[in-house]
Amino acid sequence: MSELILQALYSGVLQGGSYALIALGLALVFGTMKVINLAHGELVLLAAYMAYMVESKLGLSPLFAIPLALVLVCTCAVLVYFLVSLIRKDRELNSLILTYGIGIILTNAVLLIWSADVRSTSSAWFQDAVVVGPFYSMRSELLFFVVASVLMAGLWWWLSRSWYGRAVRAVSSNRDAAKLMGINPRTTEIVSFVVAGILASFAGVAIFSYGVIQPAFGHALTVKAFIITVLAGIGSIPGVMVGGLLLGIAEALTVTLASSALQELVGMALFLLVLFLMPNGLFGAKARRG
Amino acid sequence: MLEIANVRAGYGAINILWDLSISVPTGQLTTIIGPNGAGKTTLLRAIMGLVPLSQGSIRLNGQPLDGSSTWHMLERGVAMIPEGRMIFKDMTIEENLMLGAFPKAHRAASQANCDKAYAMFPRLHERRTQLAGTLSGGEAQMLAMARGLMSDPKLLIIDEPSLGLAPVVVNELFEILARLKEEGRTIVLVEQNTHKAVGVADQVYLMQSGKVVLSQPAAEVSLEALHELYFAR
Amino acid sequence: EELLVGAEIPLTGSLARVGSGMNEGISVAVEVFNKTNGKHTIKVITADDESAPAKAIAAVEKLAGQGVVAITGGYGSNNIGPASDAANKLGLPYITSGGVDDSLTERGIKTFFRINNTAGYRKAMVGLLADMKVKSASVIYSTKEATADLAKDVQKELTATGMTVGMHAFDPAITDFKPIINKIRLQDKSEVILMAGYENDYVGILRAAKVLKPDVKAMIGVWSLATPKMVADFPDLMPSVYGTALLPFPAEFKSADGKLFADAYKKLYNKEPDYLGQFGYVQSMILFEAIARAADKGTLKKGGVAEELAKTDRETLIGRVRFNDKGDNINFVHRMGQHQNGKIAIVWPSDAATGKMNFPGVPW
Amino acid sequence: MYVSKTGLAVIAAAYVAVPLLLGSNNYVMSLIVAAMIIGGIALAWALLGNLGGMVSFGHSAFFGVGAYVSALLTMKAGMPIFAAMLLGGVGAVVASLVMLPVLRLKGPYFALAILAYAHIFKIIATEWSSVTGGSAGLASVPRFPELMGFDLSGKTGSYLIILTVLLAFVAAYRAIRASHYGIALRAMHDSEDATRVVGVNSTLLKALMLFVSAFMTGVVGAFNVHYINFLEPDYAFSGLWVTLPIVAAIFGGYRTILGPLVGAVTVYLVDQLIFKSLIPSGHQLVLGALLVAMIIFSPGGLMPLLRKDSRRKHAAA
Amino acid sequence: MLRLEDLSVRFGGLTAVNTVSLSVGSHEVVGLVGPNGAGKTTLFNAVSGLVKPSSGRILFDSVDMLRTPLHRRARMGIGRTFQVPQPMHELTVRENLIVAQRFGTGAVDARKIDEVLDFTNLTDKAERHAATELALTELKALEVAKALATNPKLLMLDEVLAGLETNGKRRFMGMLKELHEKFAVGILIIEHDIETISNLCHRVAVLNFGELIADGTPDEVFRDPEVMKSYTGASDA
Ligand SMILES: Nc1ncnc2c1ncn2[C@@H]1O[C@H](COP(=O)(O)OP(=O)(O)OP(=O)(O)O)[C@@H](O)[C@H]1O
Ligand SMILES: Nc1ncnc2c1ncn2[C@@H]1O[C@H](COP(=O)(O)OP(=O)(O)OP(=O)(O)O)[C@@H](O)[C@H]1O
Ligand SMILES: [Mg+2]
Ligand SMILES: [Mg+2]
Repeated sequence: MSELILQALYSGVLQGGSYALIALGLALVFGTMKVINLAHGELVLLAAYMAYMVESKLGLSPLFAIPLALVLVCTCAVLVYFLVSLIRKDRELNSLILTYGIGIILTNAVLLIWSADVRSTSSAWFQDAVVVGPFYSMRSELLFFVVASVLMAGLWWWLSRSWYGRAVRAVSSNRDAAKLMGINPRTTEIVSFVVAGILASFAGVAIFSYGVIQPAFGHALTVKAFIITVLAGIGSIPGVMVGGLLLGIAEALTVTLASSALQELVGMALFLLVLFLMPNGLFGAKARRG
Repeated sequence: MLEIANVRAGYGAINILWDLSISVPTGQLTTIIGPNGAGKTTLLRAIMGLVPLSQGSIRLNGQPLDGSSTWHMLERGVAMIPEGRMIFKDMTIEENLMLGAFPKAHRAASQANCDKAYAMFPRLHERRTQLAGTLSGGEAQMLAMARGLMSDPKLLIIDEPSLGLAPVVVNELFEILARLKEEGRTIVLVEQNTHKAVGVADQVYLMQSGKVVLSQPAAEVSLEALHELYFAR
Repeated sequence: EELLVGAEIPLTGSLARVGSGMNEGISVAVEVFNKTNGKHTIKVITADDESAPAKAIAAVEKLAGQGVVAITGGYGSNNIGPASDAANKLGLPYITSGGVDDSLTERGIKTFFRINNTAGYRKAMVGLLADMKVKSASVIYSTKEATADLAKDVQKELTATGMTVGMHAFDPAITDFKPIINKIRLQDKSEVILMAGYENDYVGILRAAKVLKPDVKAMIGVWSLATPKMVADFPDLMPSVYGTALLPFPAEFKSADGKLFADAYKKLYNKEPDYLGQFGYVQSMILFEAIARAADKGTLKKGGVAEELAKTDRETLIGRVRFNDKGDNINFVHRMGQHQNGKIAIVWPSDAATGKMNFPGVPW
Repeated sequence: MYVSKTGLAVIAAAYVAVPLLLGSNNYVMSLIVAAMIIGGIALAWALLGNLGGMVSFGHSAFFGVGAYVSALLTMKAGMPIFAAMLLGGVGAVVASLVMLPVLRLKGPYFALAILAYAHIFKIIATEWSSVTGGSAGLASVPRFPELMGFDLSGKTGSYLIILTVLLAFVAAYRAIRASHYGIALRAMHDSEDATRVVGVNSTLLKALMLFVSAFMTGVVGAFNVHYINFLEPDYAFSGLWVTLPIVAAIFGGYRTILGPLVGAVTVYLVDQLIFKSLIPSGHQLVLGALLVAMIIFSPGGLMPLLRKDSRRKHAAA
Repeated sequence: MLRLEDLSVRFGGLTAVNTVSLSVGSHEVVGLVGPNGAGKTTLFNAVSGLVKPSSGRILFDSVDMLRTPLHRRARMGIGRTFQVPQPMHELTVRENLIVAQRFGTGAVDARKIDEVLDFTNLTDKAERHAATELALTELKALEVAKALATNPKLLMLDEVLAGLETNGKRRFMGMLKELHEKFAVGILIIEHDIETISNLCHRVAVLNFGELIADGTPDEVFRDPEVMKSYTGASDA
């Protein structure tokens, strides 16, 4: 039994790391602009398809897709930003619809270009088992868990310690006041989108190398990312990490201790529970006075 | 130092400032007073580029200021101390202060300036890590003031700094303003406390309905006559 | 005389992939029929149902409006149900291979025909296990309708023969199968793993199994697994894995019908036909022939097509097809194929086998 | 209640002209009915958003519960369909009772919490197979009856039913919006504390709006199940019941009452009749582009745009 | 009418209001003064229900307010303004008042609303949107108007005069006096300006670091050297 649970915890942690990586880009943009980019999952998916192209057409390791994905996905992210910044009224709601529309466009474009087939890496290297004591995992899971951890730690350090991080939070808190401080909100926001694009690129290549992709997959990714962002509390990077891990572990434990059919149920229940007990998320700022 | 010539500005279709001209000499404190809704805040926002001009020009040391973005103002030595509501509510006091020194040139001195600000307003030092959104009205006003000084600006634009401050702090505030003037800074001050404002000012402008109706050296201003003008509405 | 037939299939949405597979088969059927039947020509009008029931109804009604005499197609029982209902109301026969739910044939609709069913898949899986003579199995299945039904049927039958069966349902949204496989490895300790899912699920399960290496003798799945596409896309995952398959790969078509199909398919799509194409072909071919017979008798507009369909009794790519009074193909039994050296050999039933079962055998 | 002359004309046309002109074309009628189903949910969604200030991503929860309640009541208890449809709405309200704790959440938190409920309901419907038939679902759900020799289960009959339901919704929405509760509800957006200190019980008001919205969605879900005669968890709680109505509502203008309905009919028909024939397999791409363009060029939706247009014409005339 | 008994409010380690006992009679105008951050606004928030007291009691018309929900306090007759104006954003000025009246009193009376608009000088702004089309001073007037529309017995005003020009201040003070007489409301008012307070109030309470350090007539209180030290920094004033 303990062996089962240990493995479940391990799987959960690895899975949680990948959840967090996907969620991070969404959380960053949300924290900066209060905009939920519903096309984020599609951006991740786009990167995954780049990996597929590099592997199937060039015969290279999916890792070589990262530069290509960075260029394409970041360009798309900046495009999304420009569209969002054209919104004048009711940004919070309208951007939701706008990015949803972009998501539809991307999903269908992916469908038209790559068809509805299921794709995944065919390189065995990524899937080989790595066994450490009682812990089993795929090589790619471990690899990208490390990559995700490094990215997250770096981003966290950057946002909490650097002047740029301060600027991000200032812009999201009070745009006009931020301008008075010498901050160009547009630059800040674009940088956030670009960083989100970078994160999405890595996440996409990671997914392709240990999971399965399909054109309709983007939406599910967005929802997962969104849930973790809300769990985390707005703009909290440690929150995203903890939220991702919590979700991953809860899912893996449910499968192990109860039924695998209940995995999603438990994820949702956990989400509701955290919201009831901590309405601002795990790491959200305290409720504020009016 | 600052030349405002023939400025017209407003919000969308509503025009607030009508052909307004003001000149602010270097090293002096110029105060702008006037009834509520005269457009004083609008003028200050227009200087900072937060409200677009539809006519006229604003020049700093002969260089045009209008057309350059708000976020370049600090680099050019212009800082605004807005009313207390324009703080970063979900950041701590210290973070708010640090943001006052955001432009690269000022970052090196940020810690030292922060300490100076704390010396000026000990209350802020006590509450260093409190979220600015939970500050009392007066505390927020102090924070806005302190933050504006973080970049050692040459030209300070101040909007109703005494709003919501207790008398003891108001007195201190005007002492601070006098000291800033001595340091050679140029100041534009909008204030409802006419008595005190005229007391520290070199030049006084009276605004009404978006126009300048009076401009006098502070020494010549008679408060009685000024109030007369107020009542004349 | 050109006869119009409607094809209502998902070309977009969640079922787009399987839908387009079926669509290929339908096109091939048209090609073959028009070439071989000197008298009648068939023209198919296709309507995308976007994998949604309301749109499936609309698609059928649109096709009816365009004057089709029957409908071929449909994927997913929840789309097929309402769509065939609508077709029935409009007096159009509806033939499909896209939904195995038993409730479809229990509605008492006289114009509904289906060439495959859960029972056929169950028989194949259970039959294969009997050949293997194993005593225990673990079933991993998606909670989706078709897979859950099949899994439960299989479980019932296997326990009746005295086997121990562990059941593991999973939500379709799940991506990491390691915890499930680990449970099988450490708790069930079954001899074989049965999988009822779809392509992405198989890939996930097999990957997890390859990592954890449970001590099993065989990995057995159902549809979408023993396919040329899987051979090509996942060479490392597939060795020795079983799945339902009508024909071996590379296909050797022995019958004349089979040769016609294979040639036309190659010509149109320049790839190896898979089971989706084969089913789509068979259902459409049967329909076209019934239409031709009804046209000859002059009963085309008088319910003749359904009558003729009911009388079908014919050897096809998927075996002999005969409908009972509910419209279900009573003869339907699937075959099991096994991935062997980049090929697929039919290993069950023995009379159709093209190769020897590689047992015990797993991909790792 | 006041109804303008054009309003009456439109209602009359909807009841008489549409069936007469299009009734024989099953295809178009089924598109219209499907669009009106989306429109009904869109209306309910917009009511919650406009009056309650709450954006929901989980209306499929109410749709599904309404459908299941009505289907089960008619199939297992033999209840008459129209009574069961109303109880379907009530069932959705009961389901929304368990959502009351999330009312204190705001913005995306609320939106997602509701989505979580929808997921949970779906899983319950899948797992509780003794009652719901599990993932296999329910087939042969009773269809609408004959009324005075007129078959309501036909296209025209179904159309008249959903039309009546929608009109009732519109009337209810109008009544609520015009009442003081309507103004208070609008007041609560962004200023909840300020509204509460003048005596508004904001929690209760929001709860009421959630109930109304849930009820409407539940009734539409119930209608749909008797129209399609088939139900399974994936379908009943499908995300489509959220995304399409949101698109429709925003497209038409979610701050208006008729906007969601007009939006639903426009989006659905244009998509199915025009885009689909232009690009058969990627027509949703055009839909996405349309959405993006709409948000950027007319964020208030179609209704304000139309109004502005007609005003301009009036002015020109 | 309002009685606070040993009221304390704590935020984490900070005691914003510390065992304050204070009462306001039904026809009294009471000033609440004290340096910045003394806890004045927090005290208002506790009475109107926006923050929970950590200990002590709040009695209004002898009813314990501890279990009274926020919205019911308005109906019972507690009206307040916010130091940072909080209009109901999506409504026009008039609609703001309609909501306040309808839910604060249970009925709508258009005449009374016109009266309030007139009283607060907002008549020509009545159809403007509160959030975007009003200057700060007009927003403050709206704060008062909203509170008035709920027909309060006790009106709590938080620095409504701050930022007003001298002239406007006088007008506003006249209005408050009239209000007190005409509508017979008790008033608890926060203000920093001693002159204003002396002019308006029957009684003055002084808070310092959350504690009540004086409570008496303006003359008494403003002669108290301790008060004046904490307040103006000058012991000679
Ligand atoms: N965002 C806005 N949109 C439209 N009108 C505005 C806006 N902000 C202010 N106004 C209007 O502009 C006019 C001038 O306002 P402004 O704030 O500049 O006055 P002020 O002189 O600073 O007054 P005060 O002494 O009250 O601060 C007022 O009549 C006000 O109603
Ligand atoms: N939510 C909170 N969390 C932490 N501290 C708070 C909170 N709200 C208020 N405070 C602190 O409590 C003290 C009292 O605040 P309050 O707003 O009551 O002061 P005030 O007397 O109204 O001051 P002012 O005259 O400046 O408006 C302040 O120091 C403030 O920083
Ligand atoms: Mg101002
Ligand atoms: Mg205060």
